[in-house]
Amino acid sequence: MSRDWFPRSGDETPHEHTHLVTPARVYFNNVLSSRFRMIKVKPLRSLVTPKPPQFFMVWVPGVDEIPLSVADYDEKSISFIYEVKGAGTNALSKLGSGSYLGLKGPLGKPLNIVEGFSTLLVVGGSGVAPTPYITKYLASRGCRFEVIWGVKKRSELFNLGSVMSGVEYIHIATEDCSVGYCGMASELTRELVSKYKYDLVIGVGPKGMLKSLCEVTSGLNTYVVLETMVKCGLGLCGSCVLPNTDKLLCVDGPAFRCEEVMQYLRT
Amino acid sequence: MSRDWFPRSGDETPHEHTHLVTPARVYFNNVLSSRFRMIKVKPLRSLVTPKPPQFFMVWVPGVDEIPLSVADYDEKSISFIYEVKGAGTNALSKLGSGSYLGLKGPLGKPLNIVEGFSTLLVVGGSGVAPTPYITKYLASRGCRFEVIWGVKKRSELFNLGSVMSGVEYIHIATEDCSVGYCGMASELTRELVSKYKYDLVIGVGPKGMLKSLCEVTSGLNTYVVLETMVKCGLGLCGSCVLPNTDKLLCVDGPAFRCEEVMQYLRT
Amino acid sequence: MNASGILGATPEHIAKLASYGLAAVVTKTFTEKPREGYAPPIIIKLRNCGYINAVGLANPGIELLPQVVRKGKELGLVTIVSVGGSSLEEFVKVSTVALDSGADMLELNLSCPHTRGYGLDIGSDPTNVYEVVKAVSSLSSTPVIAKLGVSDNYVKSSGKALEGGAKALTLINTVKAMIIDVYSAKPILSNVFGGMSGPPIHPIAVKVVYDVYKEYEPEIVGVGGIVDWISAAELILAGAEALQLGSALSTKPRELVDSVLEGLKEWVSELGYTRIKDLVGLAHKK
Amino acid sequence: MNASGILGATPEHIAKLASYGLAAVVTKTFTEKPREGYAPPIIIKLRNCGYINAVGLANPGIELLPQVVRKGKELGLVTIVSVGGSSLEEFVKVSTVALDSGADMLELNLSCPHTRGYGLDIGSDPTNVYEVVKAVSSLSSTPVIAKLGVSDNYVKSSGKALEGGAKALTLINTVKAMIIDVYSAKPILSNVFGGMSGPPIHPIAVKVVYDVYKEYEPEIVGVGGIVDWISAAELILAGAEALQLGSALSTKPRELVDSVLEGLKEWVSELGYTRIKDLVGLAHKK
Ligand SMILES: Cc1cc2nc3c(=O)[nH]c(=O)nc-3n(C[C@H](O)[C@H](O)[C@H](O)COP(=O)(O)OP(=O)(O)OC[C@H]3O[C@@H](n4cnc5c(N)ncnc54)[C@H](O)[C@@H]3O)c2cc1C
Ligand SMILES: Cc1cc2nc3c(=O)[nH]c(=O)nc-3n(C[C@H](O)[C@H](O)[C@H](O)COP(=O)(O)OP(=O)(O)OC[C@H]3O[C@@H](n4cnc5c(N)ncnc54)[C@H](O)[C@@H]3O)c2cc1C
Ligand SMILES: Cc1cc2nc3c(=O)[nH]c(=O)nc-3n(C[C@H](O)[C@H](O)[C@H](O)COP(=O)(O)O)c2cc1C
Ligand SMILES: Cc1cc2nc3c(=O)[nH]c(=O)nc-3n(C[C@H](O)[C@H](O)[C@H](O)COP(=O)(O)O)c2cc1C
Ligand code: FES
Ligand code: FES
Repeated sequence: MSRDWFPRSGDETPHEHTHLVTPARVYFNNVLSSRFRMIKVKPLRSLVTPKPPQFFMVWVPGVDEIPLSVADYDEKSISFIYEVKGAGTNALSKLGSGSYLGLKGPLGKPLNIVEGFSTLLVVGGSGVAPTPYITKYLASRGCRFEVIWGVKKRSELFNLGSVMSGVEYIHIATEDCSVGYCGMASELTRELVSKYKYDLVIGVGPKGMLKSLCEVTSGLNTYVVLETMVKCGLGLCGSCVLPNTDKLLCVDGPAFRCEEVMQYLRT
Repeated sequence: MSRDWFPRSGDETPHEHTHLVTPARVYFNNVLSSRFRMIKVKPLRSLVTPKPPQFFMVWVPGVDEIPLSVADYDEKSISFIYEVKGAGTNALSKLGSGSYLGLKGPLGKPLNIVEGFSTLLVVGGSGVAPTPYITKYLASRGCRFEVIWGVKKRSELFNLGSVMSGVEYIHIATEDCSVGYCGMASELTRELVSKYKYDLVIGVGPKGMLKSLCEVTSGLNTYVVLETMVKCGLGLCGSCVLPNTDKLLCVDGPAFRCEEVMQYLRT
Repeated sequence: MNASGILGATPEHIAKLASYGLAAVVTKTFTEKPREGYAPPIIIKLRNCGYINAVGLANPGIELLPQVVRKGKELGLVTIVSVGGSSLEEFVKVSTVALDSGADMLELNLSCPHTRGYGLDIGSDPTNVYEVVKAVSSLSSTPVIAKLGVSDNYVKSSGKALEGGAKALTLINTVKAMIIDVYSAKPILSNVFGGMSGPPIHPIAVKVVYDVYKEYEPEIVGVGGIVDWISAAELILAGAEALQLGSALSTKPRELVDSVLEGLKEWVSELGYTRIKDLVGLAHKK
Repeated sequence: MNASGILGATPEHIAKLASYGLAAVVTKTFTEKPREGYAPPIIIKLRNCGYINAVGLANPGIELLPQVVRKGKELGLVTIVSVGGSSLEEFVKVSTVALDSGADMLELNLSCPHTRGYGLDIGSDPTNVYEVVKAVSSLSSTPVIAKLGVSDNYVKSSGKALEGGAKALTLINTVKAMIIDVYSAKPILSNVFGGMSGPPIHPIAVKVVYDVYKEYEPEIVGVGGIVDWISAAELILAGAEALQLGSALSTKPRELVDSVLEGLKEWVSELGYTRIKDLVGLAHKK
């Protein structure tokens, strides 16, 4: 009985640090493309190392707190790729170098990536945000991987290689057929999975794309990274619940097996 | 600046555990002699290892909390030798095996005992209580040592060897001359220090004895272990202050160099 | 059981709570109309190991309440509906819906510390407490629990709640607090203030439970800073018969529930008792 | 400076406090007659990193007060006498002795939460606060500080204290709490209840300071759970001009004082300011 004399929520376990708001200072906050920006910050105390597709609640002081996936991380800095949508991301885009923000995380469950898995990563829309960190992680686990990046139009693209290391091959798919594969990322996926064998397929992007992805890879080991409204990130408020399941995105996700969420994707 | 992001009083450092009241279960609680009893308890979570002459505040549930020196300690148990004086020690003497009490400590500063020091330990009255643990510690530091134990009358004596390991020689001094040296412990000390060389002299006992001890060992490296009224043990309440000094017994003591406290001993 | 406000606003939330191994569930506090609640940040951890929240009573309103209750009963859980309101009428309206939906008990939230007009504004005035409890108790024979927080008058308010017909008291809610980020110099919660929960408030909860038990020996549901069996046991000794887990459910909830239950079981037998009931209020024995 | 009750009852205590590197000292709360205080245990640490105490206002009474003040002045410290009382007359009597002894300021303890008839019983009633502060302020031009605690009325009480002539407010005192040992099933403090201090009450102190600053922008001495420069900085941003260290002085006090001061200095310059004063109340800026 003596082992648990100290409160479980003592600050000694790394798990618990992840619920504090850690101050961080902005290094830079740049435009990547017509659609995306990237912010790199220096946390003022050490963070628990995130594992993809974990995310942070990024607090823009006095404005909002928004969930953003890790785009890159090393011992001294952490980066996020984001799209300006509403008040929160707009305020974020205004933070100049030297400003402060707050980071709560890493939150969510890491993907179970087995050493040496051959992996197909399919990203679309703002799903490109976590791509650099997922590929970095895949590389560090000795996984061969290919990336399919689907966008609506050419101007959304940026040089993913410049923010990403170890990428073996990026298939670009544009809906307006201006570059690369002409069509949806899921269509290209269908072609690839019929030709090659992948141990793991990961999809990040809009709900529609993920639904198609689950369909075209049915029978494979596919995980999809979802987005819902995340308000607390701690499994307490329930705002991130996936309708018709007992899953909370912030603690059970954001990655789920297709089987777990097919019903949700269909709605 | 990031290193101290966590509150200093986080429970991760051993220092802080020492201010909690740790529950402990009584193994036994026996009579040693006409004057002394010994209680051995099992702490229900691990304690910080005490170093002599550190003490614990021993809480007798619902009755009192009293300072007692460590008489013996190992990873599974801690023992105290005590004399029944008032309400607190009386209630303590009533605790049967299986009862619970609380331990706050170890408190106070450890003595700085240098490896291999030849040491003379002079104890009188209830000063015998910490003797077994001091000698155990001296032995573990490779120190040769002798013990002078002064009592008023023979019946106070008990077989110190039975609760103590590694004692090389005990000089008994009785005021009623019934056993051993006839006279006060301080007188015997005077004789020994004139004949032999000691790197360290430690005195534990009543104020009068310690005053004499400081006088007869003047010029030597002598520490005396004092008693005052200890109410909190944490340096906050001030009840243990040594009059006319800025020393708090509970945090600066209970051992002091003769020079530091001569003025106090004279009052 | 869980403390109100930890999930419990939708049928899905009830299913999630059920998966933690709780014997009973308490819904999020329901108000008549749906409430959006505050913008994030709404809950964060404090450096003192506690949490602070200002959710703003976000809930889908009475229209969804029947589904939530149904889910609880379907899963075989004792289902307690937390009822909120800014007026006597609202309390009665929400309670009526809860009763019609088959709630096993009602818990009146008279103590939310960070939503103006709701909760503590009512709960710290003993006369209000009496009226609300009385009105809701007289609706049916379903047990009504009054949830009170810390205020200067909690002993009096407790007495009034019992007088008004409350079968039990839930003690305590969160404690008013605030956190400021020292770099941006801004309050972190979007609502500026919030309610503190977790270990920092536990010794306050113990005192409140002890005081109220001493005065009235009512049935008490203890809540506030339970993070392990020891903190649970303290509340039992102070006088709590049942317990709720709140912010601690943010970390390995299933394991937490198991280890609290197991720890309490061991403790009861180590102290030579057979049932937890024998230990309720034992700290009052001289 | 130290918080009242951390040493400060004898000249020796003042010397000890001086050795911690504090710029000002506050005495233990003095009452007219000597008070023994409660039997041990009087102060213990809580598992939530806080402390709980019920010392019972142990102090040697006004006869020894002049010596204590003299020691402070001798050591070149700003010497603040904490004045206690269970009646208007007692407050005036103790204050008179303090003033005659040359105290630089008086701090009226209107908020001790665990000694019946003293402190919080007075401080939570704004009318009492007004009368005591008014009576003492009119004795001389020496600045009078009113020390208040958490209660439902702290904003009102603060206003009344300022109206009564207080030059500043010390916020906050300890928070009522309790700890029970789960093995012996007994409350640990001999007084059963006590006042909680340390990290658990810090977010409460921040809120109280913030609320009171917002309402009156008075000079505030912030106290409650300061354990490092960050907790100190938060209170400054909320509105505190000066700070007191309480239970944290139980652990390496000299190092604590140094590191808080150094941390604050770095912080002020990191944020691009030159003086702490520029940061007082900054969290209120939109
Ligand atoms: C786990 C996760 C990871 C994400 N990672 C990224 C990323 O790396 N890059 C990126 O550009 N976007 C990401 N998003 C989406 C991003 O969080 C939203 O675009 C952002 O919250 C919009 O906030 P806003 O205030 O600018 O917009 P508004 O539409 O004004 O948002 C208002 C409020 O709604 C909430 N909200 C709105 N949309 C979403 C949404 N899709 N998900 C969660 N909350 C939402 C916000 O928290 C905000 O408080 C992620 C979302 C989730 C759930
Ligand atoms: C650092 C230290 C170590 C000690 N170690 C031992 C030991 O190992 N064995 C032993 O027999 N005695 C020891 N003592 C003395 C022991 O603490 C007292 O005999 C005991 O507190 C008396 O308590 P009581 O309630 O039985 O007596 P009472 O006289 O009724 O005591 C009433 C109150 O006064 C306090 N008090 C009375 N005398 C003392 C005293 N001398 N020191 C501190 N507080 C006192 C007690 O805390 C108690 O709350 C030690 C004292 C100190 C300061
Ligand atoms: C995120 C969150 C939301 C809460 N919402 C409610 C609520 O809607 N109604 C209510 O009565 N209490 C609410 N509370 C208070 C809890 O029920 C509980 O009283 C408090 O958190 C103390 O328990 P804890 O220390 O175990 O968290 C909420 C607490 C938290 C942390
Ligand atoms: C041991 C102890 C004794 C105290 N005695 C007094 C007192 O006599 N008068 C007073 O106004 N406050 C007293 N207090 C309260 C402190 O001055 C302070 O308000 C409180 O401890 C909060 O600060 P902290 O969290 O830094 O400890 C005491 C606190 C402690 C821990
Ligand atoms: S965002 Fe609050 S539970 Fe997931
Ligand atoms: S006993 Fe309280 S300061 Fe030493």
